[in-house]
Amino acid sequence: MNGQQGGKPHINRDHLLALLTGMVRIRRFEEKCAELYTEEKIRGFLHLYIGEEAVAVGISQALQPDDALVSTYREHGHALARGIPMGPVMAEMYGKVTGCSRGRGGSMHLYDAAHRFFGGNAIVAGGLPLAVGLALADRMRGENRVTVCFFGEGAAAEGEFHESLNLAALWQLPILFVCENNLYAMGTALDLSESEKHIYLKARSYGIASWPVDGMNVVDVEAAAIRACESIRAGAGPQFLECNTYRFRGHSMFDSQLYRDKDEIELWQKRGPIVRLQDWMQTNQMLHEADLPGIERIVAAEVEEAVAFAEEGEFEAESDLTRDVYTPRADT
Amino acid sequence: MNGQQGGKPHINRDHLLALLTGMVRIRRFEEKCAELYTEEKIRGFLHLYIGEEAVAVGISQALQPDDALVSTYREHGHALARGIPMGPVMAEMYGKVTGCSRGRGGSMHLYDAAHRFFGGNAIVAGGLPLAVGLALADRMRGENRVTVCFFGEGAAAEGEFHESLNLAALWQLPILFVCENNLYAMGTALDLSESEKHIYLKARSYGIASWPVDGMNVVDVEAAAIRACESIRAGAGPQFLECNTYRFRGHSMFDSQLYRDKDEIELWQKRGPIVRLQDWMQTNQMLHEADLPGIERIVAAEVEEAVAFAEEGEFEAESDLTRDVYTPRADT
Amino acid sequence: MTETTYREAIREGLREALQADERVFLMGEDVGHYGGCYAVTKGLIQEFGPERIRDTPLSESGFVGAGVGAALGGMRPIVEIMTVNFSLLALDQIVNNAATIRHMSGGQFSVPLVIRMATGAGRQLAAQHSHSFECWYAHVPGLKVLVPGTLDDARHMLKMALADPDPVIIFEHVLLYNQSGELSAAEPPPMEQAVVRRPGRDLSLISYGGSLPKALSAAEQLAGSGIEAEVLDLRCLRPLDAAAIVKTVSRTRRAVIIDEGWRSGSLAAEVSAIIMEQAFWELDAPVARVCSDEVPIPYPRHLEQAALPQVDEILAAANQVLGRS
Amino acid sequence: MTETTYREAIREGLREALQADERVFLMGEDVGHYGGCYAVTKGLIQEFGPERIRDTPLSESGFVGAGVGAALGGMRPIVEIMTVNFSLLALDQIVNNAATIRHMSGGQFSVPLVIRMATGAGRQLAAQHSHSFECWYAHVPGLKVLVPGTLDDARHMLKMALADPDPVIIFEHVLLYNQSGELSAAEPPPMEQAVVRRPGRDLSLISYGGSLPKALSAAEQLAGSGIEAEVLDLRCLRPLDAAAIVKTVSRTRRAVIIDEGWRSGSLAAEVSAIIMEQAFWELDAPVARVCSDEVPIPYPRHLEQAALPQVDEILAAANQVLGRS
Ligand SMILES: Cc1ncc(C[n+]2csc(CCOP(=O)(O)OP(=O)(O)O)c2C)c(N)n1
Ligand SMILES: Cc1ncc(C[n+]2csc(CCOP(=O)(O)OP(=O)(O)O)c2C)c(N)n1
Ligand SMILES: [Mg+2]
Ligand SMILES: [Mg+2]
Repeated sequence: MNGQQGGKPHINRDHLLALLTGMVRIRRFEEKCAELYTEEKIRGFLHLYIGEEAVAVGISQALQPDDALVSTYREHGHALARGIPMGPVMAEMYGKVTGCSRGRGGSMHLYDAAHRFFGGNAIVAGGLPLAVGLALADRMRGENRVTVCFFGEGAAAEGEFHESLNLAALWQLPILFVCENNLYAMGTALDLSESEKHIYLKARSYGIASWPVDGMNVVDVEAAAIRACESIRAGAGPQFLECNTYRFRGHSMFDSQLYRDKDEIELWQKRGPIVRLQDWMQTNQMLHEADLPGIERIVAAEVEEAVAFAEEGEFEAESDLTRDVYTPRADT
Repeated sequence: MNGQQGGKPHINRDHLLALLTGMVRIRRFEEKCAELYTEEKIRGFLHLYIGEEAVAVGISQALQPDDALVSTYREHGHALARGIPMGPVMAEMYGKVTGCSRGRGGSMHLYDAAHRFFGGNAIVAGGLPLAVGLALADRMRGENRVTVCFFGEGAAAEGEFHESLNLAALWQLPILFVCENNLYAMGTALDLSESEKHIYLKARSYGIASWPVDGMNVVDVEAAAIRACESIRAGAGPQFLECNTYRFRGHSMFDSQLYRDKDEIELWQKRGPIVRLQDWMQTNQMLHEADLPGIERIVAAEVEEAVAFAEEGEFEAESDLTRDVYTPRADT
Repeated sequence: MTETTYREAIREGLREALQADERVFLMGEDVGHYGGCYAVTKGLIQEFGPERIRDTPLSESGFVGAGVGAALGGMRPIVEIMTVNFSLLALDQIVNNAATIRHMSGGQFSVPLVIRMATGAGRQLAAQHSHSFECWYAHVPGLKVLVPGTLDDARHMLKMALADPDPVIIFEHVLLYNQSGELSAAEPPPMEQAVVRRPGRDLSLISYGGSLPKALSAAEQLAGSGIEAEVLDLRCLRPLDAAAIVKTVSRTRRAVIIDEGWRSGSLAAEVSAIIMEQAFWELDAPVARVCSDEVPIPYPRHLEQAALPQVDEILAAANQVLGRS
Repeated sequence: MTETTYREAIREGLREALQADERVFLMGEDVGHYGGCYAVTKGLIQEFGPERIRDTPLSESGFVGAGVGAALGGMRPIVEIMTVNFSLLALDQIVNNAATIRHMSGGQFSVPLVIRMATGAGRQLAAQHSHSFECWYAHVPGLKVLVPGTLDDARHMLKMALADPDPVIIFEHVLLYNQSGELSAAEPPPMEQAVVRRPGRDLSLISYGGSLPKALSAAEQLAGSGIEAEVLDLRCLRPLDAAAIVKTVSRTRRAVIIDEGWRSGSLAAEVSAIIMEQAFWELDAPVARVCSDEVPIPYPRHLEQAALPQVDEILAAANQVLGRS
């Protein structure tokens, strides 16, 4: 666990426990979602983040409350790590009006104005131009804020990736690109989708400062994120992190995973971000016996509450169907 | 004039005269077009290639009759260098049915099946995916042919550029990308459009073999094209040439050129591809006194004939307006 | 006659096409190793190999344009766009190249390209995955647009599309994939013909694709109350079979058009305008449309269903057109 | 009252907007140093500087999406897409983000974005530069679509669009830019209202944008033969002012719709369908459409003009609708 290199990682016990808790929260939340999916409480596409938690938790350590986030359809982890309360996130999955998007978006479209969380975009690479615009607004308004933009390695083949990276670099915008390279875009292995397999090198070709990061190591991610955000706030322009990670589950709940071996999955699971931090803390006497059960207990309670919150929520009235297609003029 | 480096340039007098003639043909043809435009014989957008002739003439030296070409709206030079007769090209500008696209396309949409000339594409970067597909067809059919794709440096910012380069590299397709970097996209200087100003380096970031070429030196272009096409025919996959050049005229006939200085234009005109080859040949005693007047005479006659051909042609009957929207079923 | 599903029927059509003509190949996101987003192409990569069942990177404009180029280059590509939602990223290639090159080149080049895509809502996939843009494609000269709404059409329209020398877009409604039944022995009529799926004299229900089952089920219910509705399946949205539309309306004198697109600017509007122009004097009542509400389709089932055309809305419209409301 | 052109009127609108609100900026290809593809933005970069008159690289999806993001981030961007033809490359951002985010986020975020683009044919720019896709945009819930057809609207609609909290698309027909005349003293009515440009009792000519002058000139000619045509300028294609359409048709009982879009699936079809639904019993004759022929617009002037709606076709349609043919 080499959390020290660069940046300002806090290697103390409390902080590591917080990171661990953050990852466990996402893991248990999503395991619950999978369950609820088979119970048909949650419908539509459900893309789980299980295995990739270190990225969301690591990156979010570097962010200030007024920074902005733009994410994908695989965004539960980003939303939770950002601090959107679990209840409204779960209620959103249920499609309840108490959801963070009034239930309109479901799993793929979490939004939260209070946390400057701009979705939940389900068009691959569609969020990147948005993030460029948010960063441009900050630059033009003189706000010293960061916009973080998450996307998968599959997005790197899209034209919108290219156009966005060029704009961000050309205009030196305050934006942190985070590529979550989990090796597959649905069932298409990176080998079949990119001539250049190192996405961070692609970013460098736009003149963007860019590094690979061990996305299974939350401390590494945190360190890289802190360093990158400091550079951005100092005016150094866009930064790019390729976080190498792996999803332990299928692409969505419909995936029969014909395209990869069980062995490969197991291998990666052994390097999973949660076990890895646990093991390291144990080895270094930083994990007390009661810690894990304690975390699990707290998280279980939170998940349970979130489910209760979701269950209790109402569905939006059918008469409100077309509400918010346009903004009432008084709002502005 | 360092025509020797790499490839197999033919540095003998006859060949150089042929290159010179090729460039003069394009120059005089287009000067005539500009005239005809002010006479309102030619309408719509007219994008002149004047100043860039070395690229078309140099590249075309490397091509076989069954190679394919995909070009842009600035394609008169490519069409003529490829061997499409001047008459039908001029008639196309006139919008006559004797034009190489029945007059339907005009200046921006020259097509010619006999020369495998696939347009004349007026959507910037829109021709690149097409070229990828033509090359893919050749690969799948086992044809050892090259597809040449021309575009400007402005196209490099478009998503379609990115998607196409990735596909070509990933699938190792027999395609020669030729970027004509004339420093401006309409009035937008390269500095304002690309974070990476060396387009050939962008191509390398996809793993494509790629070089900068002095696009004002026809022998350099020829040498680079021959080398690149040999590699492609040998199965080395896509190749990329960034030909550095300059357009002496405005973007189109509507351009008032507010965005650049007269001085800059004059500087480049001094390095113009035609004067440059002339000077070099003169210095090296390869240009006889009668050569230039001879070339000009032949070219003038050809241009005159082309104009006469265009003038004589009929306009397509209005009743044929919707002909060819669909293919008559018997055609296939 | 064999029991099959819409999904399998399409797969059979693909298999047959790949077997029949070496120049045919399939290209798109996850058509190969994954087996297709909607499992339509499952197993084909094992049978035909990765060259002909070609997984592409996420680059809709790139690979659709490559399909156009490959068609120009002598192949017979079938390009799958995972869903119509993502086709927005490829519209430039479809409109400016595929649809245009034949005419613009003065007839020198044809583009024998088939593009398949899933369309429609009903699976709670929310606002970015529930579009119905068939009408946009039907607006573009140079394209042909097929909307198989039955097993037979799912099975056979691909072959017809491949036999066509010009670009053909095939829309497969996501809710039809699991539909099962038996294939007819006979091949369906030419792809550009609308077909009466249920004869009737009192009223015409005009529909296509994913809405066709709803129209048929409304017709059943109307029959229960003594109303015989004729159901016309458009099958091909470009060119539209105006003659068939005029014929059914001239017989029944009343019509309801059912179309999952948003109402304003829908395909249904075009059908209505055609009736206005060519059968106005035959009408006993204004033609009605049942379309989707004008809202980005929301995720929760009750709101999604509220947004989409439903059988009870068809019945209400039918009753209104019949003057029974 | 000052003599001005449509081009200058738009430029004045831009200048006023940039002066009035610091958050307003203009972004697009060649809006700055070049002075705008159609010279609309000439001089603005000198006045407001390159940050606020921002030249972008050729990357329509990128900079339109950046406009959406900047709007979310508190700015009031005006994005220029050089022409509607190139907007095909940005449709994903317009449909899936700009139009959708408000509803999909449960009303948390609005996208106060204005997109301007040139549209239409008539300058011999051939098949890839002569589209009229207004009807596609008018199909999308979440968007508003303005089509200034007069100097006054050219001058004032931008301000109305910027005052609107949601994404507004403004289409400027390329043939209008050189139109000159005098501005009225009064501001035009709200942007969502259709306006009668010429009153009449015998027939309604319904049109918008670049076709409006043709409709007016047809009305002039009809007046010469004693027919008083009412000309309704739609002004806003989404939402459509159905009440105004019904009102004029109810008065005249006959209507011709003039629309430069290709006929099948045109905006005109929607207007016709609205009349069918809401004014059928008022009609004395079927409504007619005058649209573009269904062909990629060809380059030569005679063919281009043959493809586009013309005054004589409007007259023919009017006569037909009047039963005078
Ligand atoms: C433009 C577009 N094309 C296709 C899809 C369908 N799709 C959804 S996710 C996905 C794979 C994306 O892979 P990646 O970017 O690596 O992210 P991951 O799912 O691995 O996190 C695909 C093909 C889509 N949503 N948008
Ligand atoms: C997608 C698209 N956007 C914008 C335009 C308008 N346009 C035509 S040419 C051009 C400049 C292209 O510059 P470059 O690629 O460098 O080629 P050059 O004209 O310099 O040869 C622009 C902006 C277009 N035709 N297509
Ligand atoms: Mg991935
Ligand atoms: Mg250029």
